[in-house]
Amino acid sequence: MNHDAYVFAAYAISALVIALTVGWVVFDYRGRKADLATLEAAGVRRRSEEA
Amino acid sequence: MRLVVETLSGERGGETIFAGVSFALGAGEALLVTGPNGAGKTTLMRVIAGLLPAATGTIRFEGGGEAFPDVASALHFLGPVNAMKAALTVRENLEFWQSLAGPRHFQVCDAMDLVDLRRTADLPFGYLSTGQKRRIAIARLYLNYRPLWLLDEPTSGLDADSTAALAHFMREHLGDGGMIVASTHLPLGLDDAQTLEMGG
Amino acid sequence: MNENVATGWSITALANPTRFISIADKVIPWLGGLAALAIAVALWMGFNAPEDYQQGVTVRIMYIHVPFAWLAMFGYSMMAASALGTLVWRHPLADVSVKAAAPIGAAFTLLALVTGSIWGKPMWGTWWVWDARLTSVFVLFLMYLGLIALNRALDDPSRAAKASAVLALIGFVNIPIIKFSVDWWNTLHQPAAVFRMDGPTIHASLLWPLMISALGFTLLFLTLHLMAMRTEILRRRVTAMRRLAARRADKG
Amino acid sequence: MIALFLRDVKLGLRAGGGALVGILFFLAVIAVVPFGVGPDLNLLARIGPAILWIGALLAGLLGLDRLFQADREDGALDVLLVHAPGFNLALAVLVKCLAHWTAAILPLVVASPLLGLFMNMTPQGIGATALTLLVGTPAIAFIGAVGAAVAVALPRGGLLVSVVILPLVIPVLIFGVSAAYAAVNDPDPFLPPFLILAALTLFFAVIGPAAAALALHHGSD
Repeated sequence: MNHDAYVFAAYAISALVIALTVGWVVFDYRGRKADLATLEAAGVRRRSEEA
Repeated sequence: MRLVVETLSGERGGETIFAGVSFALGAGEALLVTGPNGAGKTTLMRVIAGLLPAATGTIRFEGGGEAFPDVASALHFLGPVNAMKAALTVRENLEFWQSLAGPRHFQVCDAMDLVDLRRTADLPFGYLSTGQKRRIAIARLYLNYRPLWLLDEPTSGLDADSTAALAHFMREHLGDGGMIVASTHLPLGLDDAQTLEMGG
Repeated sequence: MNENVATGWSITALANPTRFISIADKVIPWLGGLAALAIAVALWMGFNAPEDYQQGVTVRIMYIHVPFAWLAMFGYSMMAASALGTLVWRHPLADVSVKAAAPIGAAFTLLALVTGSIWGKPMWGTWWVWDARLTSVFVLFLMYLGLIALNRALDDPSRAAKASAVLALIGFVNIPIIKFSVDWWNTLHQPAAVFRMDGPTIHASLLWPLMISALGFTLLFLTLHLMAMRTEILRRRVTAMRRLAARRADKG
Repeated sequence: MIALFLRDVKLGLRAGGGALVGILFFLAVIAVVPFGVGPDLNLLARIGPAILWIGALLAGLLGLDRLFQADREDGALDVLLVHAPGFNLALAVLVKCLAHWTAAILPLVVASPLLGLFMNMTPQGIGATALTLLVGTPAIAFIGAVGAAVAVALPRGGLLVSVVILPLVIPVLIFGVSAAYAAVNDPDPFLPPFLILAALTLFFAVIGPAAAALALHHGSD
């Protein structure tokens, strides 16, 4: 592999891992939002929200 | 269908715990095993369940046809612990046990309705209270029909109304022609149950 | 660590999770945009700068390797600071910060290792050399994984908070010791003439893209960290509500 | 039985499960060796396969004592014994071993090429080691099941399992490492040790669960 290939490989892997990290953070966030929505729909109120 | 036990004796660690136990149970009948702690109640239950080898005597299950050829295939065993995984949700636990124990009887949702815990289906089992966990453990018995219920200290850790609920399920099972052998200290309101006093 | 407990402590602006989330919702898009912009500018400048006289084009990997190595350290220091927050000031969100930062820090540390080994390949002929810096970053990576494993093992947040805070602090205190011992271990066996990666002085034209790139990735780290903290708060809220639902199931 | 497999894999990977700990232990063991042995690359390359195998072996034994202990504590083991008498108890144990292998040991095999780089091994060496690990490590789970079943009644049976099982696993280690080395230095043949390794795994796949089932049946107190 000549030198350019190394540079490309480094950037490619970095882009991939960063994309995975960002993707996972967003996916995790959406998942918990969905859990929260289903729980709210099921009529579960948090203690601090009750009258 | 009849459960016949003749001159049964069990031992643990080489020492005979109980001996000469004989009784017979027909459809719709229950046997309450009482006695002080260490009298061998749990050992007797485990011997009948086949978890422990019997020292002497025989255990026969007659009239089960090909659905319940022997004792092991005809019984449900419920020990003092609930046999459920805290990390899995209630539904996952019940579905697992249903898939393992042969022909289905109640659907998982109906079994949960029976114990009035349908809402906890998707909650992790670990989040339930002791009484709720016990009722889910009982719900497991409804997943696959087995005529004989072996309940080893079923009321351990239950409050008054959970115990009443348990007695209700037991009466219902007897009403359906089932048989129950339960080791317990509380009179579970089963009026015509035979009792077996385990000696000290 | 649920809501009504937090109100008892001295309220700094971020102490209240609900307010933290509203602030985070506003800040995150801006921070993310800025990070992307800075990285883009840095890479564009980097690729137009003259090649390094010795290494040729592979020096371009430096623009991402150095920021990643810096972020590996930055991430762990942030976790150590948050750990102090948990243990000393009992800040309710400190534990959330530690738990959120661990996986992101680990990801950047992994990137530092990967880009470091790729950068080293042409010079040393093998993918991995037990060079002092690479080895200490590898040990740091193990410490990150240990922290993540601890956080995953103890699922009850309050109990895990103290434990992971202590581990983060102990880890942080050990970093200089590890750095020194690895250097010593390295010079002990390796012939001293190891090719120094970055030259004594970096040429200005290479320095600027490096600085901007470091800034960009740091902003990216902070964005991800804020998002992960927000998610962690939501996860704890979901757990609290599920326990509530279980208790409610009887009365309903 | 499939449900048992899925349940155990799910449990292994969930928060409290032991899978992640196994991988971390494997990584730590491999990472520690160069610090002890020194960063001399060709020395590391020579001992690479052996270190990977020993690491996988120890990591494999790590999670074994929880194989039946967890079920026994929450009563699931009793119900399993009641519902799966005789033959399909051995089958249930086989399924549990496979689930443990998939959740805890398979990730090790997948990670071994990456760690091979740390040991500066040749790509051919890495490939051979990974292949031998893939074929050999299930044997560890099957033999380990016997140890776990025997030690299920003991409260702190954990370490006992590893000690009891270690001598039984030595053949697997010997053939695994020799196959891995054979691939690297040419004169030695690769196939014979590799096939014996595969035979060992199949052999223990039958003997292990059967013996474990027997132990479980008579061991339950």
